[in-house]
Amino acid sequence: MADPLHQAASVLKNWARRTSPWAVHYNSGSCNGCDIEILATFTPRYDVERLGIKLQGSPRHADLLIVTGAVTRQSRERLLRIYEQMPEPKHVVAVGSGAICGGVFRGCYNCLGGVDQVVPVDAYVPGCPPRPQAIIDGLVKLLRGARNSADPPAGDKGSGSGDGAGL
Amino acid sequence: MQNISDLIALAIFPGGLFLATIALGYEWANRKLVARLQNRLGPPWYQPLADLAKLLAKDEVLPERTIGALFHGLPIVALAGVLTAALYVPLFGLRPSFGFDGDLIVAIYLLGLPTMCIGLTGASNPDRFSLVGATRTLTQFFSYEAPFLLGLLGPALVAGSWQIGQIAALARGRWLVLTQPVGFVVTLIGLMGELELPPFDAPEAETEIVAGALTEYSGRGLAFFRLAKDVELVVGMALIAALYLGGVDPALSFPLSALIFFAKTLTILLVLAILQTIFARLRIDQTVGLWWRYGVLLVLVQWFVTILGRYLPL
Amino acid sequence: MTVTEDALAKGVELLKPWTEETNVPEKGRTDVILRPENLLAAVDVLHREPWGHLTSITGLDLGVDAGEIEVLYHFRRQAAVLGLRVRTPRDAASVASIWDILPSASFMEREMSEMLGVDVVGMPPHGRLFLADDWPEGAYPLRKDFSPEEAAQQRPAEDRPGDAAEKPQRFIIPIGPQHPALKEPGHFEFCVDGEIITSASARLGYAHRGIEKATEARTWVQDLYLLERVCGICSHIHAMTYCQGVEKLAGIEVPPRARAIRTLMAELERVHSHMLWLGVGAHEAGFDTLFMYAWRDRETVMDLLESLSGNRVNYSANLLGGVKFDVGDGQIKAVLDGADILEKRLHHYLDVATTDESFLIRTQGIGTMTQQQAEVLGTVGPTARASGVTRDLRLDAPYAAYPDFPVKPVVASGGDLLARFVVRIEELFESLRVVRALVQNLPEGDLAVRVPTKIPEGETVSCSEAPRGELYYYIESGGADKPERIKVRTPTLANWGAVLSTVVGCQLADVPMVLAGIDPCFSCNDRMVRLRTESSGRRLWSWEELRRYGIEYYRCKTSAT
Amino acid sequence: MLRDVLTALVHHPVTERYPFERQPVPSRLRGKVIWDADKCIGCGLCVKNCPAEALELHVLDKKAKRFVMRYRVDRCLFCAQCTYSCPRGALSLSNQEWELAALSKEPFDIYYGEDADVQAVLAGTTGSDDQGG
Repeated sequence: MADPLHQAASVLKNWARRTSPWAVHYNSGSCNGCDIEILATFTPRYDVERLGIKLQGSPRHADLLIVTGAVTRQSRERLLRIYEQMPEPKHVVAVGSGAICGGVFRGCYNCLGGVDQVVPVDAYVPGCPPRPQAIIDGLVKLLRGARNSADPPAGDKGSGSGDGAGL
Repeated sequence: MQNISDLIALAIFPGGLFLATIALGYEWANRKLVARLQNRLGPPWYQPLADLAKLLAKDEVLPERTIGALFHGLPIVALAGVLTAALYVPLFGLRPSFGFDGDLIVAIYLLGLPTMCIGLTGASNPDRFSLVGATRTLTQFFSYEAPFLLGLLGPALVAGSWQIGQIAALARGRWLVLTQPVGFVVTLIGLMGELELPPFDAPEAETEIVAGALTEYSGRGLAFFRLAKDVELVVGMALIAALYLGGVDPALSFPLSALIFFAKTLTILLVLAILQTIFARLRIDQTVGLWWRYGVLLVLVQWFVTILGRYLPL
Repeated sequence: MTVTEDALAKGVELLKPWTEETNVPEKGRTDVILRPENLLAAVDVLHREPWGHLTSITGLDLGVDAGEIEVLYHFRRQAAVLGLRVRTPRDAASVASIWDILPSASFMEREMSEMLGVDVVGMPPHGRLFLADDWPEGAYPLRKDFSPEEAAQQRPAEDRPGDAAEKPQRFIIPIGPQHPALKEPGHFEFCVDGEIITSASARLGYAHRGIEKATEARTWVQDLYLLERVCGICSHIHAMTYCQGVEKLAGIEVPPRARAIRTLMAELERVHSHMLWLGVGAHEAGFDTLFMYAWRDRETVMDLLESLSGNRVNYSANLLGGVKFDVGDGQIKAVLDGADILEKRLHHYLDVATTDESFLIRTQGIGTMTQQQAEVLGTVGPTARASGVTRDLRLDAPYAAYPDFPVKPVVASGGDLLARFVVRIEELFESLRVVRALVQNLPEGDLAVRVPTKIPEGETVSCSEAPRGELYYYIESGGADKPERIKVRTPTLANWGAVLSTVVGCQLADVPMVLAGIDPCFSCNDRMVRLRTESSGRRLWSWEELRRYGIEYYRCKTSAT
Repeated sequence: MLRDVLTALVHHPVTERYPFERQPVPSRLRGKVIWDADKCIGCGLCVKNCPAEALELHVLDKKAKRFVMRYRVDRCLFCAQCTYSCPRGALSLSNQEWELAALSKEPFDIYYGEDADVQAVLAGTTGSDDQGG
């Protein structure tokens, strides 16, 4: 690690991952409130493309998985499949109190509660729904959090909530 | 000595590395213009560089039941094809690095190589989206290729030669866009079809088939395909600028000639960006209908007029 | 005898031969008790008349000791609501299916049968509607003796790897008429005969959270916020309809200023919902610039909503018995300025939607629904008004402040996708007019009235005009501080059946835009409909084969002409 | 759309550069719940009416008005029902604190009250489930 070439490469790598975080969005049973706010962040007034964030269609192209809604029983399996399709390094952002702990639907028979019961989550954005600025704030905190941490050790599935493993 | 300068021309200066960075610059200009036309701020200047570096650093997932060699090889072939096409085209105000009689045809087919590669890779892996994306890509390829080729052969007809260098030399003084306006329009729209810019982006319509033929790609493969598309944009615009907009007089000193080249290509880019934002995506059958009915017809009329003008003793 | 009493009398008179008993639970609503075997005859008479349209089918579990399940069929004709009540024993509950008479009733029946375990006789074979694929058999969530823990034990089986492979033909992809940009997962299958669709079915259930069961476990105040989140885009109208129902049960009169502020928020929500759909509809057609501009201008109304209520989407403006906040002078001026800006921009978008060539070829003459079809199939909201059916609850049965601030109907006759775009935009001019009128002469008075925590026993039907159409709430209280039963029938549920009936016989290549035309909201309701399949030997196509088929079909058509 | 697009090209984009420039927020914005210890009389009406069971009141000593309010930011719907249920107006929603995103769930579990009381509650009821809703 000491030789400068390798260090320069990892600095460039971290910078690139922080500056071009492509996102894919999945609604695991949300009431649509958070989804339209996430969509609003791509429209002219907030325009997250200035932070490099682009909405991608395929999980293969994405680094961030933005999940909304209390995971319903039917969409649990789909959420897992999308998470596994995404190449490393990847991060999950749970937007809205529904995604964090089930929100108002906590206790409904068809809801499994928060997203972190299905996939490891790296950033939580509370709100019902959070303002577009609050969502951007969450993304910025996630990206900034990833600056000083080294690469995740090979094979590490992106350790669960906590240390914001290297992006 | 000769082959060292060839090597430099191929890999460093007008060829590989320098062209790739300029291509990233043009991709940024395109995204920034589209954003500003949509009243948005748009990405910072280093965004394409960051995207490229991030994709190269991402791990690549090889889906099962796909042919590994094809999956990894095709992106490299696409990028190589386009970079070789760049050698025959006058870039950055300089004469083309290489040239032989008939290199216009070779350049156009090398420019079409990435689309062929995307069609091939889409068909080769089992994902249903890629399959549909591949069919659409190839359908669109066969529909815009004819008018695009004929449109570019218009100036060759006037110059009486098929070498880009000579056509550019002749076209330098007279702006062929004035004498062959229809040919210019068809070629410009042909370039949009080739680059799959909206309204011709049915092959990778995000809301319909996720990402078309490139759905399964991530990491290096995706990076090379995107870079190939960017370089194709630069080379295509340079070709149109050289043939229709009078190209650049190499006798001029270096800063001026480069400036003229960038001015011309950026105006073409502005026109492309505006066309991208004011149309809804055409269904694939509508694009095919548009090309076969209007594209080919217009360009043949243009040819007829050119032949009349050229060979009748006026 | 007002029009309503007239209509009700006519209805009761029609049903005379089969009536066991009639009673009038509240003004403008009459119930007729029938025996299960006469149900089909009664529905047929009402349909042939035609006496209004079927607005909802509600199932009630009367409890283990009563040993019976009651099924209510509510028909609406402007302000008059006629209810057919049928009882069936709890252990062998079965009801005849009215699906052959009213195709759009099929998924209301499906929902009731899946939730209460009522066997609907005469329904075509069908898969699961809402509940998850791995939901235990025999567990009916809306029965009183259902225990969520027991259903939870059967955790969904660990991810069955072979799942996708089992269904080679079908490929689960997030596409279809749901908001494409929202990517709500859905799964669509179309049976095709040649290039004409013979049957369309959608398997949803991904956004089904089990809200109706949850309402029975929470107090009236908590339910207000649960029901407000049935759908994030039309949250206010859900809360308002629920409050009006509970206030009717408690016999509370809401002060005029509170009613006016509720109506103001409802109309502002309609502006934000329709502009959202205009953008997402354009995005589905690949016209991203119109999406960007429509959503940029929508921020004007979102700012108004946020400055008035404190939240852009879930405004929580309602309290049981009134509203939470007042509208000050500063806000009045902001609303008026905002309305002017929006009016100017909406005129521009109306012009773009009706003249832009590349947009017209995707909307003109596509997915046409005749007025007669719209009438019979019980379509509601802008989808019905685009086919010439003047069905708007703000006119038929004015509620809140609409009697003092009447709305003029906006109706088109085209019935195609273009007409639906035009009706929705023109409706907004009407909404902005009402918003200006409301804000300039807000009646005086206080904001809310106290409502007791225990609501007196009784049942009521409360309806209102949501942005997508008529929203129906059935609220039953047993006198406790928790409701006995709350049934929500959302507008998209009614439009689903109607539009999917018109999809049958439609061209394949136009299906995506047709289904997006009714502005379906998945989280509003998680519904599926299964239609009649005439031709035998039907082949099951997945969505891409359908799409690819559309391509070849159009190409050979274009080259042939 | 051509007119729109061209006028947009020559005008400044409407984008607000959020994290770097901040726009003023509306005064009624409903952000994080703030609990005022002196006004609270420990009646628990707010806990009863909260639709998301986000509030949990620990009454250590009613007369001496020693209470601890446990507030879970992740469950909260920011609907302000508690502010209307509270007879003394002890609860209010701040319109400044709305950027609540975090990389873990720890910051979402807040204990309002005197430190001594909070420690007592933490020690006493670390395991018990919340008394709310």
